Amino acid sequence: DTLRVGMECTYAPFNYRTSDGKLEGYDVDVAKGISEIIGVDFEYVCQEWDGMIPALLANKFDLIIASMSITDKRKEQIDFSSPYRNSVGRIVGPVGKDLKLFDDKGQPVVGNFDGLRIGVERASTYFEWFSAKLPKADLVLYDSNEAMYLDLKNGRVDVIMTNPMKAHLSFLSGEGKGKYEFIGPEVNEPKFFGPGVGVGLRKGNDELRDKISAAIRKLIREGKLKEYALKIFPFQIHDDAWAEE
Amino acid sequence: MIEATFMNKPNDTMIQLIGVGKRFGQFEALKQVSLEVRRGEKIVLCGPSGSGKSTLIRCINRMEEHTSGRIIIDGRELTDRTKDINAVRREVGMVFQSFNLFPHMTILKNLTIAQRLVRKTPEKEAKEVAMHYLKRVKIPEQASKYPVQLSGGQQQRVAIARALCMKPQIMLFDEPTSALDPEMISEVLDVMVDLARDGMTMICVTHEMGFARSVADRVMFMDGGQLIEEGDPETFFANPRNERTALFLRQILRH
Amino acid sequence: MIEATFMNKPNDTMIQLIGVGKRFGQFEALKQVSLEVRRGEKIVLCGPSGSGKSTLIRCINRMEEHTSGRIIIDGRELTDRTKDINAVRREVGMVFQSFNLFPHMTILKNLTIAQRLVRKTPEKEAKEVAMHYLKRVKIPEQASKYPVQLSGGQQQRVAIARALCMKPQIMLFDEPTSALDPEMISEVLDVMVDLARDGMTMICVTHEMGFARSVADRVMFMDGGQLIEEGDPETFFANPRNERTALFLRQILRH
Amino acid sequence: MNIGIVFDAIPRMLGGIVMTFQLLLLSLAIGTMIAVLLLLMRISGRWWLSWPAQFYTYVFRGTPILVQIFIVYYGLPQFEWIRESIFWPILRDPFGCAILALSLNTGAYLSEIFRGGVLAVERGLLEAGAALGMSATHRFIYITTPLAIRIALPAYGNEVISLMKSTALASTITLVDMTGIGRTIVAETFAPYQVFLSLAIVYVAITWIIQRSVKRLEVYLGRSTAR
Amino acid sequence: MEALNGWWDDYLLASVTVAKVFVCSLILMVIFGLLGASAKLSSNRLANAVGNAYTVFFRGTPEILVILLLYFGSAVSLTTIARVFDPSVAFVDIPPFWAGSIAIALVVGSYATETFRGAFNGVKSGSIEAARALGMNGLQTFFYIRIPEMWRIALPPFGNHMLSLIKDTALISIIGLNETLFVAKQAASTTGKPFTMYIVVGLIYLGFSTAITISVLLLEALANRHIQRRPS
Ligand SMILES: Nc1ncnc2c1ncn2[C@@H]1O[C@H](COP(=O)(O)OP(=O)(O)OP(=O)(O)O)[C@@H](O)[C@H]1O
Ligand SMILES: Nc1ncnc2c1ncn2[C@@H]1O[C@H](COP(=O)(O)OP(=O)(O)OP(=O)(O)O)[C@@H](O)[C@H]1O
Ligand SMILES: [Mg+2]
Ligand SMILES: [Mg+2]
Repeated sequence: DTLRVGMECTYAPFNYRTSDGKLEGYDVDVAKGISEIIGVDFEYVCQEWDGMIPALLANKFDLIIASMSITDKRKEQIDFSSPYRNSVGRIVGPVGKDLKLFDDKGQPVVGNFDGLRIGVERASTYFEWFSAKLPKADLVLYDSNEAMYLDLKNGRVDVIMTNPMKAHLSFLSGEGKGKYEFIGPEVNEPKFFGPGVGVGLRKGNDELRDKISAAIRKLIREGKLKEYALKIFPFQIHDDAWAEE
Repeated sequence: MIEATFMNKPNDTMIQLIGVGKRFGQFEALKQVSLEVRRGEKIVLCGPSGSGKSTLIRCINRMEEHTSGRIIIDGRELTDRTKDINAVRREVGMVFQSFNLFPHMTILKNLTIAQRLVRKTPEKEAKEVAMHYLKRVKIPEQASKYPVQLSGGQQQRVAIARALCMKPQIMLFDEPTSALDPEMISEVLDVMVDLARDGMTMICVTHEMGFARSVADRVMFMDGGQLIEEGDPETFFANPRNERTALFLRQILRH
Repeated sequence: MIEATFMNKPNDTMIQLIGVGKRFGQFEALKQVSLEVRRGEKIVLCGPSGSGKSTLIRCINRMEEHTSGRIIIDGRELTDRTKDINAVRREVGMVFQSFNLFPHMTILKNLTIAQRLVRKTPEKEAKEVAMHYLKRVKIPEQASKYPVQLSGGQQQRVAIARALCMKPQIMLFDEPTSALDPEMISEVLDVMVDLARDGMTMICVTHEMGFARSVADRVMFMDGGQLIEEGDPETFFANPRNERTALFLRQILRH
Repeated sequence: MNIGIVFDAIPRMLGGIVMTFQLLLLSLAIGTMIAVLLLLMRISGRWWLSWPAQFYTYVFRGTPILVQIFIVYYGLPQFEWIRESIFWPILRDPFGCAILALSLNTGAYLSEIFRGGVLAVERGLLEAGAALGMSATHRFIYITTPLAIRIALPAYGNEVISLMKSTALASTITLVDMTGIGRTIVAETFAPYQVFLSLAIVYVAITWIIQRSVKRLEVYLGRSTAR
Repeated sequence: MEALNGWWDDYLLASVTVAKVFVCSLILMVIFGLLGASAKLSSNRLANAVGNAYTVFFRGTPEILVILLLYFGSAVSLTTIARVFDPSVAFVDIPPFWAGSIAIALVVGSYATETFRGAFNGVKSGSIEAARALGMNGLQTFFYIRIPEMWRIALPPFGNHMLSLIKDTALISIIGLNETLFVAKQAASTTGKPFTMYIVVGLIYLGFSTAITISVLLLEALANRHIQRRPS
């Protein structure tokens, strides 16, 4: 018995393909861990981000393990397991521009976003956040994260909002080093970003969902998640409290 | 003319039209045409463009269905029944103005295909028949070429040979030389004269008056879907009785 | 014939060809053709298909470039220089087998466009000239129609009028009636006879022997790219000296 | 199926129609100019003009438009010197990139269509023009061009429709044309069926309008050749 | 260029996928085209309407939308249909390979419909009349006269349809089919060399197009061998 798992395959370091064709990354490790515990083989399907949920609903695959944050809006359509990774957003922009996008309380300063072209992924939590908080913002929508870094570098957008862990690793410590930096604090509002990142599944599969949630808790308890994170980052990217039911 | 029909032995009458009409929607292309052709007779049909000459001979092998009157070919009446029609068509060969050879087949294949499909003649025999008629039209050496590789005159001779391969009792010609260059006309007419001498029953739409003079038993003039005048060639050309005929003949003969 | 040239006053010689040859790649379409046409002379050119008749007259207004020999039109030799060519072409009108009227222009526009572009005639005058020649070919009432709305014979008469509007010294006709229905041929030939009577210099490729008899000063026969025989019409048709000519005439006149 | 989604989606997607038409008309105009240039190069009779034109056409007709769009948008900025060139303001802008890729592509197709039209003009008519003493330029302007336009018009109409459909690919490089908006709505509502189907119907309607206009133009231009 | 190291095998594998999609969609395209043409030529009004609706819809809709519709929509509608017959069915589904192949075959098939229809009508009526006059029946005329002639007329536009098909395969990357453009996207994000990666895709497609063009030219020469005039 196998289950099909949808992911982007271009979202390093969480899920991506190496030049020799292997899928790697934190999401992939988590998936493998779950697969071992519940005793079901996984098969991976690559899918562009904006079609991820429609594809799951259309039965193109059975699970989403693709760094998808658990949000209320998404929960109207699909179910989530308990979280396996933190979900936060942060703005990245060029070094040395004193943009003052946030006030002392960490809230966005609406006027200071005027005239900025802001890159976000289509159908992402960041997009939701902007739509709600800054409906007038000039958003440029991307199908993939990497295209967004390219365009930031090429000057097609002024700032982007993205996952800070990913940005740190794939961009700020690489190509963007010295030229780009985080602007403002981490944005972490559960209303938009949810309690974290979970495994998505179609509604009505409660048994499977509970099995997966249990598996994730087991991974936390056994320190596996920490191990996966430390392969990439110098810190863990989950909350140990999630191990409790 | 209908009266006259009953005087002949039926065996002698090859083609008989009784009050034949043909409509295309509102338009009456043939109006009450009656005509009788004896076995071995040669008819030349002339008349201005649009007068219904093509329509008339196309009704005779049922390329068009007549809408009123009766057509009887060699004792068989043309009706809606398909079986009969293919039987009749086998007896009636037709040669078109634009040759209508099958462009994707060699000359030999053009001549054998219908024999094999329609008459179920075995391959070998079909080829012999084909070569026989190719010799008759004097181009046996072209057998393996494709139609476009032949001159117009040669193509028309192949078309005649193709019709002859089906061993028809009657041959219909619809302006067989009008798409040809002047020099090629005579080579086709030669073949037709030759056929005429052999006693084939023929109806030929043509404006080649030399040909009409030398082979036609009767020349007929059509206008507005009707047979206006007929006669033996000499009197027809010399003394057309009808006004319209005279005008037409003057126009095509003047220069 | 070259000797004879020097006997005439140059003014009298309208077209002079001296040993003209034309090759298409390997193929020699014209071989050493020499010919002299006096002002006002009417020449009818005949011969089998592919003999080079069209090529010959097309060389005369340089639609084709001859590859050897000399062509002199009204004292101007045809060479590579473009300026000269357009000057010569203005003196030489040409009428084609397939009319070649400009389909997107009215009849009047067909007749005025070249006047305006080439001769720089003012609009009003060009229209007057056009109407004059349309009257001459007897269809002034068609001026505002488009070519497709006219019959073949009318189209060919427009083509003649179009050429005349440029007031050429010479008219070339390449089988002007062979694409026409039998009934329309005479109306075009009438116009050409009329022109001939007016003293226009004409070279006409045609197989209309009635026309040749009534207007040609000389009839010439071509075969295999060469002028084989010439003569005045009566003797040419009655007593062809050459074997090939006789054969050809027998073929086109027999039926 | 939730029909309400459709009623919400259609007005929003129509908001992208302006972008779709901007893309269509601008790249059609530029593409037509490129095509005329290529046509003149090809019929010039000079190999050093005709060969490059042929090569251009071969490359642009032989590769998918989506790949061309990606090369222009994502590919070109790989090079420092492009980012510092005077073309950068155009290439920086996704709209500029889309216009560039679409015009280059449609130019190749249109040049073939124009060439077909020019070659289909009856030789006899040009000869008649020559026999009347008209110069080569006059013949090209007064005989070849008007007739070639008539002949090429139906094919040109089809290419306009192709181009309109290609503009939908602009959504892959962040432009918010009708398809871009449609994809965003799908990402919000997770109702691809309803949204894409209504979007398709909008495109079919535009196609129909283009077809009708071209037909009318054909009738208008062909009035002289109708009996 | 060294950026390409390690990606060659991915491109190769992806090219094989492209070829597979091409072959499958080609077969489907011919089927859709012939069905469409028969529907449009039929005297049945319903068939006519269906044929017209088919061509109007698929010629007017961007390929990318058809692909997305089929990929996401097929499961919804197929499942609904399947449940009518067997309520226990959980999900019916078309994988990206087939969703993509069917989608582009539907689009190009709508163009082929017109080609086939035109070719049927374009066979000179003279040949057909001659066949009838010789007493050949409808079926014989169809197979011995119509089809061989039609094939010659339809071949050049058919070549163009094949080129459209091969180029449309690139769009299937959007629904995640692992073909060349999809590989290039991944490689571009890993190596940061998008130009290099996409140019390779362009060259691969140019190769495919060239191969198709040459094959069509050869086939045309074969089909037209009988209308080659004799050298004069
Ligand atoms: N299939 C058809 N549908 C409608 N009208 C037709 C059809 N076939 C022929 N006609 C009309 O019937 C009339 C007679 O046509 P037909 O072809 O018999 O004339 P024709 O004497 O052979 O003329 P031509 O010398 O030009 O060949 C014409 O007016 C023609 O327009
Ligand atoms: N552009 C060309 N290229 C090659 N060969 C040509 C060309 N034009 C004419 N020819 C050849 O030159 C020869 C003479 O042709 P031309 O058209 O002058 O003959 P014609 O006497 O006018 O014949 P027709 O009565 O058929 O019009 C023919 O064999 C023809 O094939
Ligand atoms: Mg007729
Ligand atoms: Mg000629």
